[in-house]
Amino acid sequence: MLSIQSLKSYYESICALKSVSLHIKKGEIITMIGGNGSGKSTLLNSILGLVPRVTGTIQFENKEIVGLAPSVIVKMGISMVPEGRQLFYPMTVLDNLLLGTYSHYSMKEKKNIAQRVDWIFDIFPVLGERKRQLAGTLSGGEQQMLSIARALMSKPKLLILDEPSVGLAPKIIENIFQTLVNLKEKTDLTIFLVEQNAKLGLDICQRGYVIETGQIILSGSKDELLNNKEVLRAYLGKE
Amino acid sequence: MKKLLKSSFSKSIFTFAIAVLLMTIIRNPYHVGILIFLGMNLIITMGLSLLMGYAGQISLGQAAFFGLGAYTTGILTTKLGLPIITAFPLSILLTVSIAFLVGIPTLRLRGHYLAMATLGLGEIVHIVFNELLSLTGGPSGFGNIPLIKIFGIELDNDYKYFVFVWAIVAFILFLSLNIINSRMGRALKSIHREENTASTLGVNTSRLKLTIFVISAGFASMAGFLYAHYVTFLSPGTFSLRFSILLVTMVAVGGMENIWGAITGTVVLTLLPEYLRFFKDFDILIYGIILMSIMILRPEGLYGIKIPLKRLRNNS
Amino acid sequence: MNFASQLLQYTLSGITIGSIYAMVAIGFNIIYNSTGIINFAQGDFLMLGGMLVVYFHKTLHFPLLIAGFIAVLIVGGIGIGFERLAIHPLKNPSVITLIIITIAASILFKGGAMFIWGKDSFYLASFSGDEPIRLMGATILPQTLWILAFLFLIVIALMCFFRFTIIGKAMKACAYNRKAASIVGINVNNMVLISFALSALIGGLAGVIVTPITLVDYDRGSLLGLKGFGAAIFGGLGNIGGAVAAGIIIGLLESYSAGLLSSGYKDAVALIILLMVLFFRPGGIFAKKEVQILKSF
Amino acid sequence: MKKFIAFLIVFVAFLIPLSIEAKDPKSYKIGGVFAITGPASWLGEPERNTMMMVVDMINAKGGINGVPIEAVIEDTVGDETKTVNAVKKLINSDKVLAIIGPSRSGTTMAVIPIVERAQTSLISCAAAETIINPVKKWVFKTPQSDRDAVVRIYDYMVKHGITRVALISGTTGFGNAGRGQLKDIAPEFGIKIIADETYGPQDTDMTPQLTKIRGTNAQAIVNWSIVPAQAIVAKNMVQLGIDIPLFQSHGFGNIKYVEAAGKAAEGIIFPAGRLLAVDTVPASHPQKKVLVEYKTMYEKKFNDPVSTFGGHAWDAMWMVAEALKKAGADKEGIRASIETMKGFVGTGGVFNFSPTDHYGLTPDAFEMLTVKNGKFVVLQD
Repeated sequence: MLSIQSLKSYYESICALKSVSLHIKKGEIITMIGGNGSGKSTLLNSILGLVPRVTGTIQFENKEIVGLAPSVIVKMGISMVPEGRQLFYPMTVLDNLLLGTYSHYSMKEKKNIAQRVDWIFDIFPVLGERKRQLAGTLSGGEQQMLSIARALMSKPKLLILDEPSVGLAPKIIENIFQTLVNLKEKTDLTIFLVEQNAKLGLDICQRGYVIETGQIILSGSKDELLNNKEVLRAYLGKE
Repeated sequence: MKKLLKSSFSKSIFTFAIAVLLMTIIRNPYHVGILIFLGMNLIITMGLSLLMGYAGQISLGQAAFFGLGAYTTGILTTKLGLPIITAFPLSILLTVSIAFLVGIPTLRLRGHYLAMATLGLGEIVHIVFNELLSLTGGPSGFGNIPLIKIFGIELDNDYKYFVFVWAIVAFILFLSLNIINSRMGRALKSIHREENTASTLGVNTSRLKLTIFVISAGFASMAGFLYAHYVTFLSPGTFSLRFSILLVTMVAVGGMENIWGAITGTVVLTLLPEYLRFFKDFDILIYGIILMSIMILRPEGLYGIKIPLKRLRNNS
Repeated sequence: MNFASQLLQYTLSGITIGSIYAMVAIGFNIIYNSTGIINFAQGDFLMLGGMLVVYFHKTLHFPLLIAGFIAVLIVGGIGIGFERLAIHPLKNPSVITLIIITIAASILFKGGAMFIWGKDSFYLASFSGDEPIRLMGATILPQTLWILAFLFLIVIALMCFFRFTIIGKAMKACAYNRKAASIVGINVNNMVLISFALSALIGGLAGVIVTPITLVDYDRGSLLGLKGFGAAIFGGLGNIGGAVAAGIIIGLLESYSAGLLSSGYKDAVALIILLMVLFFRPGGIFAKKEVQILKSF
Repeated sequence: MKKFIAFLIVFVAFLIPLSIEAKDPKSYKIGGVFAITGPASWLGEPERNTMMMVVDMINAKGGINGVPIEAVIEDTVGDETKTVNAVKKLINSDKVLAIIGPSRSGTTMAVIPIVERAQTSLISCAAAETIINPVKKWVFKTPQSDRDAVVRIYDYMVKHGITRVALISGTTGFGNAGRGQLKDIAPEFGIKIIADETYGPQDTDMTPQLTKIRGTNAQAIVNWSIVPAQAIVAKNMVQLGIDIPLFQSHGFGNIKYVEAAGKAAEGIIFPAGRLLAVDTVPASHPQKKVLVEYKTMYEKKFNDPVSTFGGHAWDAMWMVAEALKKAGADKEGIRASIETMKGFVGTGGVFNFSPTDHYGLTPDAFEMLTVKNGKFVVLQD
């Protein structure tokens, strides 16, 4: 579904990614783990077309997307839950969701969008209760749910999540991750999860990657990674 | 430190020498006159460059400080008959104190709000020039400001005045370069980059900003003093918002990141209208187009364009 | 004539001037909202609107309605062209660069207008006559009612636009969080374009309806632009309702101080109060609790 | 350092062309400095047009003593610094024999020290009394003085029993100078100033000031201004229902202001040179011929109604031509022959200069005009 070949990205003349290659198949949950400054956010931003200087190829459903505008990429079916949630805080929950549908909004779609909103409220009932509240007034966990919900509004084929667990209580994280797994099972959604919290991230995935200083240093199935010594030592805190 | 001082000193002397050399080549009082105004503009924009480029603050009221310097010395020498040597420090002192007082609340603001506040202060000063009829003559202005006498030489022609003005330009340049290279200058740069980190590093940002604001006002009043005793006539029109905006434009067109940028911008925008005289009524259009093109094609400013130097090296 | 009706007259005069400032301030806010730019050519949109309506109505003898319509459309087009030619090509410009560009644009618009129409002042007959409406000893011109009506319509239309349409919401989204806007697939560049078009349209429309009161010449935009900028700041940048209220407050301040204190210092009085507000309530008099984090240079 | 050197090279390169001087063809060079653009452009434009027109006329007839006149005209934008530069350029680069302009009182005051030092005659097109009072050796002016305009207005008021007057003036050099004269001379005529309001040149509404005036018992309003905003004063008066007479200064002498004020302009009384009401000047009047000639020529050539301001340049240019005829390319000679000029008939009046009078006109140069059916006509008492 998504295939990246020797991708390089520059951030203000610093090379933040050095030749990254990876692939994601339809219906998978893929987790990428890596520490601060390892280049994971740059990678995600590059996929979405938010980084101006990128070389290499990114193919989504066999179409080249390097150089396309973010609005086009979103319309093709990639949706991102950004790091730090990035909601429109002074707007209501409902407005945030509506803006999630921006890329294929039209008068004809109105009914579908209403259904979509109801569907979201089924998944995250708490958002339905607070749909008229301003996004900025929600709790951290609710904001994260809203951010995911907003990304789901555009009917993505591939959902990218950038560290959704940051700053949340373990209980809430578990809840959110469980929701993701359920979602994947019910729909044909593909999920690409980037996490610093390796345990949680790897638990729900089929395959995974480890990124360090702009390079992929490890890849393999869930079990391979969970049992890898390096991973154990560096990310799971076990000798 | 000694080395730094030496280099900024030599640069200042060098600039002065070039200017005087130019004057002897250009044997035309009119062109020398333009270079005198250029010198005055440079004095103001160097201060503004410290404020904009190094402290990261904007001032749309610099013409007011220029005017305060000019009006104070003008009024003191004509209405009160004080000698220029007394009027000079008083005019700088008054401007600097006013800058200090208004700077305290103003510099707490940022961005567009700071722009609006300085603009408002400038306009208030302008209105006062217009309305204090008994002192300033109001919109009609007042004249007969005496010429400067220095070591018994009256600066009664453009050549003498040129040397005087450019000596001060060199001095201000020397001062500015030293400020930039000092501890304060480095601290300022850090304010510009990241206000929050600098304040956590123990740099008192608001005091530094205020200091630079006051210094830039002092420079402007110095230019005002020079203006008053050169033109010998003052009216409020000279010290309007239009001029403040022009000054900011000079700094931005040349490049804010560096004092040489401000100098480049000032040279270009002061002399450009003289070249555009050729176009008569079109000049304002062409001026606008040139200004806009510079900002679109080279938003970081004119200074440091590499092409001329490379070409030069290839040729030699 | 008694003091009460004098006061009433100052009030009505203040509202007249203030509603003009408010119109300009709205334009400032629309562009600021989606770009963070203060467009110093905003006053010139108004001037162009006035010049064009005079040209089509009085020189080419189009009916007023059509002339006004064409004038507003052309100004909108100029706004679009300005954005595409001067703002769009820039990659990551600094705020100061953008300010200088809008100043350069202002010089260009003025120069162009002077070149085409010369330096004279032009006037336009009031839409419904000059017979003043009397109100308890004070008077108000019918044209003022036109201005107020249009101001009201513009504010309502904008509020609906920003509250109920997806494009309006997307524009607001760009203002709140540009990155997030890109992430959900909003084309930020298009939003900037729309904001320039919209604010040019409103500027042009303002020009058409205020010309019978203010007259118009190529330099008419400068002062009105400045006052509008003041009103936009006073009301809190980006706050359209605040801009309208602030515009009218500034008009009232000027009018009261001209009438009751000194006409020479009327602008100074208004400015001093504006500065006081800035010093003690940065973010404007109507700033909400969650004051926007100010952009800095 | 590399950047620094590059900078210096650019700096010097930018300056070098300044040192190249124009070649001198055989002609009499006369400078003109007018506010052709900027906020006072409605003054400078007709002045520039007129000067060019007169120069063309003279050259078409073979110039002066066989030598053509070359006009070098600079735009001051109404700004002092630019004017100082422009006058220096004219004197030092173009080496003109005399200068006409500037258009505004403020800019004129700014350049007086320069022409005095450079010993070049300047014939200003600005009205303020202070330009020629006290007398400066090299400075003359052609517009009628604001003082004389005030005298004519007060004369008229006294005759019609008006003693309580409200002032309103624009905050420009012109407005301010007139305001000063109005207040100074009032006691001589037994006139009381009971209100003194001002407005900015760009203001769009003067109803607050006029409301304040309405609250007084003034018998007439005098509006002293030269900016287009003066048309708004008339409109605002109508709006407020103020029906006492409105007097304007000679700065109202442009038919476009009447158009801008519309019906509100009807009945405005103001002093002006006779140029504006040529049709109603009797044929026997000494100025009639000059006025008709200038008006028809200007309106034919520029397709624009004539204004008194252009007339100032007309008078100045013909004075210079007259002086050139006598003195040739001799700056002191030109000055001396202007100073001794007597009975020069211009659009502004009949000038009689003397070493103690560089103005040359009397209050008679003004005619009281009024607006009737959108036209200027001589006021019949």
